[in-house]
Amino acid sequence: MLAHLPILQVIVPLMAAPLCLFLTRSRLVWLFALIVSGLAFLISSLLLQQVMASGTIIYELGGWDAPWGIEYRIDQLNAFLLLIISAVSTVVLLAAHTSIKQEIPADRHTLFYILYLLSLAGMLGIVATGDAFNVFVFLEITSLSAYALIALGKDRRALWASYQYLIMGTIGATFILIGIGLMYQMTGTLNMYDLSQRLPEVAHTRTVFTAFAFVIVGVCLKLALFPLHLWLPNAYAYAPSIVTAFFAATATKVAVYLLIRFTFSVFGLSFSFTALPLQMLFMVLGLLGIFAASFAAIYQKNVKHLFAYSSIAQIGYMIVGFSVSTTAGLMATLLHMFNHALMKGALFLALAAVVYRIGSAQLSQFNGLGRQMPYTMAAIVIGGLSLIGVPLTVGFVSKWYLVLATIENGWWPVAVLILLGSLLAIVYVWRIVEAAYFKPPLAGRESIKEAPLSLLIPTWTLVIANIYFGIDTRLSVQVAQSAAQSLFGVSP
Amino acid sequence: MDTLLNISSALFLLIGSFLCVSGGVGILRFPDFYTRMHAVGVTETLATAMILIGLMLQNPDGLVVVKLMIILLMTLFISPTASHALASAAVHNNLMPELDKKEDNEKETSSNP
Amino acid sequence: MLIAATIAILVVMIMAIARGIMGPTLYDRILAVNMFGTKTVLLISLLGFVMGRPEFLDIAIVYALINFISVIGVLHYSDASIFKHNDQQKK
Amino acid sequence: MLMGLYNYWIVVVLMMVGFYIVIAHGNLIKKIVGLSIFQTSVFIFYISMAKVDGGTAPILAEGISQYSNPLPHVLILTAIVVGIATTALGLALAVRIKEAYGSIEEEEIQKKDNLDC
Amino acid sequence: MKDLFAVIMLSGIYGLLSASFFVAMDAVDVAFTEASVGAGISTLLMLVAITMTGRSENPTRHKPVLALAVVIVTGSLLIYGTLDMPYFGLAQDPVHLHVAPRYINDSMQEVGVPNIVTSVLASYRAFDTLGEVVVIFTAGMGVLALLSVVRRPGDVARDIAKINSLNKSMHEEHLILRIVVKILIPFILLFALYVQFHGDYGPGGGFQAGVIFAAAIILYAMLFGMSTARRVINQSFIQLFAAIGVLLYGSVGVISLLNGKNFLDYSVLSADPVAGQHLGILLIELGVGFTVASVMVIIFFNFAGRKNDQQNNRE
Repeated sequence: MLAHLPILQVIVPLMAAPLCLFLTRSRLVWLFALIVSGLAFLISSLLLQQVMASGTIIYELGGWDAPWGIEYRIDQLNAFLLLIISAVSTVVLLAAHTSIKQEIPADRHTLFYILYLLSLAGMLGIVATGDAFNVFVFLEITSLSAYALIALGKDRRALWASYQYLIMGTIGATFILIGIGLMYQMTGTLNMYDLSQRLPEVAHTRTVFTAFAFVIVGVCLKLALFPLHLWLPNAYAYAPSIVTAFFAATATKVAVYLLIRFTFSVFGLSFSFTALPLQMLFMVLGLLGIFAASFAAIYQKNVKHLFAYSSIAQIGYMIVGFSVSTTAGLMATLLHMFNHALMKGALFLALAAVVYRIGSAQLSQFNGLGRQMPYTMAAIVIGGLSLIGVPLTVGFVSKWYLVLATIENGWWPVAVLILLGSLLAIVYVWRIVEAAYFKPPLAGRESIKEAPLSLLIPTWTLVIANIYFGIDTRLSVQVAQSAAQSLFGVSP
Repeated sequence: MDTLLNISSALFLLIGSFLCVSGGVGILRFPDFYTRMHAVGVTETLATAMILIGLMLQNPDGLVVVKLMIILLMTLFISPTASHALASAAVHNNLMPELDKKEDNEKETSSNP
Repeated sequence: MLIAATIAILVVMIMAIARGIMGPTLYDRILAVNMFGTKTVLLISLLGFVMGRPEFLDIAIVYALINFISVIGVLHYSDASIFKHNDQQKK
Repeated sequence: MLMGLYNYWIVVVLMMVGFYIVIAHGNLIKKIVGLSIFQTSVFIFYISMAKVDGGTAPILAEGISQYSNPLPHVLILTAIVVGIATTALGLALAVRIKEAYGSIEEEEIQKKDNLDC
Repeated sequence: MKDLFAVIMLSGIYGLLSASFFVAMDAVDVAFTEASVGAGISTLLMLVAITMTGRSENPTRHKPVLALAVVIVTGSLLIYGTLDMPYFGLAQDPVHLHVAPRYINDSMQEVGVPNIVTSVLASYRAFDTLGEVVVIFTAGMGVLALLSVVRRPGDVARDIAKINSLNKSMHEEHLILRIVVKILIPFILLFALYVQFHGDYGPGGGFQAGVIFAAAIILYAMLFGMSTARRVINQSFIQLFAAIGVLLYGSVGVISLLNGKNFLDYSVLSADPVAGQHLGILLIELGVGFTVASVMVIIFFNFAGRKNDQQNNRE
């Protein structure tokens, strides 16, 4: 069975989703989904191990060889992403049962798990596949289930947020479709590896340039890169807490992955960074994103909104690392993807615990929670420190590599701006700390208790991971480094 | 025999096209909904039948003729039903034929001497 | 002859679209769509013969069906109260 | 040159009409109609690149050697399904929004949202 | 145009037109699908939706300048991109030279199905099709999550009362329609089956058949009332059916896995690889048909059911 791991990775959650309909009780469905997600995690760690040991794995679906059939091509980058997604999904699912009991009506529980598994399968599918059109199909599986999941939120604004996301997401996907069509027209193939072989011949044509532009814009819409980010804050703020935790930690990573995959692997480094002033463009957009979103975060009244804006800022860091376009920069981006998933997962899970107890994520309701829910608030504080980039947390590691990469490239001002951006993070994290620890509890709120263990355990799992990977950086750095090197074609 | 088939097929197609066009003129030029519907409803079935028969004569191959027959049968069923449903819905919702508005007609005729 | 018939049908389709855009009542539009649909059925059958592969008439059958269903659907849902109300207001 | 590309240009115009409806109009249903026009135009684009002059439909038959390219057809079959799925979900959302907000106009919803905050 | 009804009618025409264009471009399978989906199902869904959301658009101004700018930039970029495109219809375009020739020349020996579109769809790129089925399944689940109405205990009794009153009034309204539809429905279902199993040889296949099948049920529901239709077709049953379709498709793949071949490699299904391919295509098309038909019905029933529920609440 080991040879079939790449396909099992996707097919297990994909087939499990319809099976959920046959299970009647909510608890049973939850357990089933949890087991499936855990299985996916197991598979992805095995895959990573295989890839690190023996290099790229190629799996031909249906037994047809590559440009004719669809192939799965797992290299270090994919395996790393697969691991992040399935790990976060498993931890988040642990907390799901308790949290959704309050936030979603009981008759929708089974549907929730089905959609959750589908979006998980979709993301894994996007990452694992080596076929450009297959990316589009799985992108739509993820997106459609995401729209429905977000719309399950209690607040009516969840519906509106989901609708906006649907429009933006579909435009993005259609742009990607146009881009793929143009590429196909010039080369006659859809397979990514084959594309990368055949594109250089026609690289000078205006059609390929257009294809590149459309793919990039489409991916950036999904990515919520700075000027195209408008759908994200509301979607994250009004979705059920569990959904937010899952998507904040994974969805944008998948989009970043697509960006990297298309620019580096498909179009090739030399084309991507000469056809467009991509380096400059992404650097500016990334920095603008960091600052605009951080400032916006400071003025938010809702903590979910606050962290959603902070996510946009963090995407800015990833994009800056990407724009450096050296091995070191890319490695910083990959590390930050991993680390950001840990941070945001922990933070939004802690928020889920808060929402579970007080029913809202308004900052004004946080007063005095530091004493009433000490473990939850401690988790938020550590996550916040990690966002800022304090040493001994994962946030420090990735920012360190990012600053190193920019300096290595001689971009001093950028390095300074990155540090300034971190200062802004201090401001918004401080606002939460201030409310939670230095203000007296609200009247009538004295009886709030600590969140139940079923929420605390997953939260703290991620918090501890935050600290562990902040101290012992061997695993993450090694994988990120080899992935970055393989993208640049340097053998490690 | 072949020429006979060809000629008759062409004839059927010609009649069908003519009926189609006349229906088209009707839907554009007639003054109100009911007359337009009359124009379409009357020509449609016959025109479709003519063209389909014309096509059947073109190709005496078994399966194709059967399929054309099915289409023909379905049109014979569906067209009048749809027209009926449409008209009855219009009447149901108090859409009046314009013939009742005599003044309007007189005005129009008097303004175009 | 086939080509001539095809052109004739295309002309009629344009006329139907014109009526569909002009309106003025709901029923005119439905009529136009219905007519457009039946003409499409004919067009597809003719195209099959023009291109020399007439075995794809299945599509024409589907068209006829779908056309019928959508006319029924339109009528069904235009019977809903909201439409009546609006139409009366217009008068 | 003109003859070789004109139909791509028509497709581009159609696409942009759909795209314009999506981003310029405030009515939620109309946005979805625009979206489906946009997508359908992309389908037309794919299908027109599959056409080979003198070719016929890619269903094997005796005595025919020139076929049009089947691969874009396959892709578009999939994409049509994706399109209807998106449309259905978008409409469902619009219905729910109407129930929750009493309106399907972007501006009014935005106004009501600002009141909520 | 402010009247949404007209907008939807015209978009239906657009669907029909593009479908005719697909026929002219030799894409018969696509035309088949586009006709039943673009002109049929999606128009119907939009209609049901506007009966619930209101028919006219507000005459409020929108800000067209920015939108126009975006559209013009995108459009001119695309036009710019077309300049270097290979010309339309030439047989030496790269599209026709690289991957496609193998499908056209060898699929008969390798898969053994005359319809190349079917063999590419269901065998060479079968995984895409699995994704497609899952997409439609996702949409069904999403619509359920958004629109499904909890049935209260009194509802069944009310349904029965409604059916009785409908049966009485049946002789007055829609009599002709109902009779014609009653005659037609068996033929439509039969035709759906034909499309399902003839997909190997002509245009058609699981997806198209599913849509036609669902269309027949929708037709029934429209003319005989949702209450009647709901008694004929059980909601939870049809949800399971949608799941079974996906599972059928997937389990064909799993069988290949268990036999030591790659996922969705059908050659293991039979001693003769080509026969195995044929069997595999048959099975997965069946899965597609199941899921599509039941999801379409689920979507329509939930829209219409929501509407009925709104009306009941108003009463």
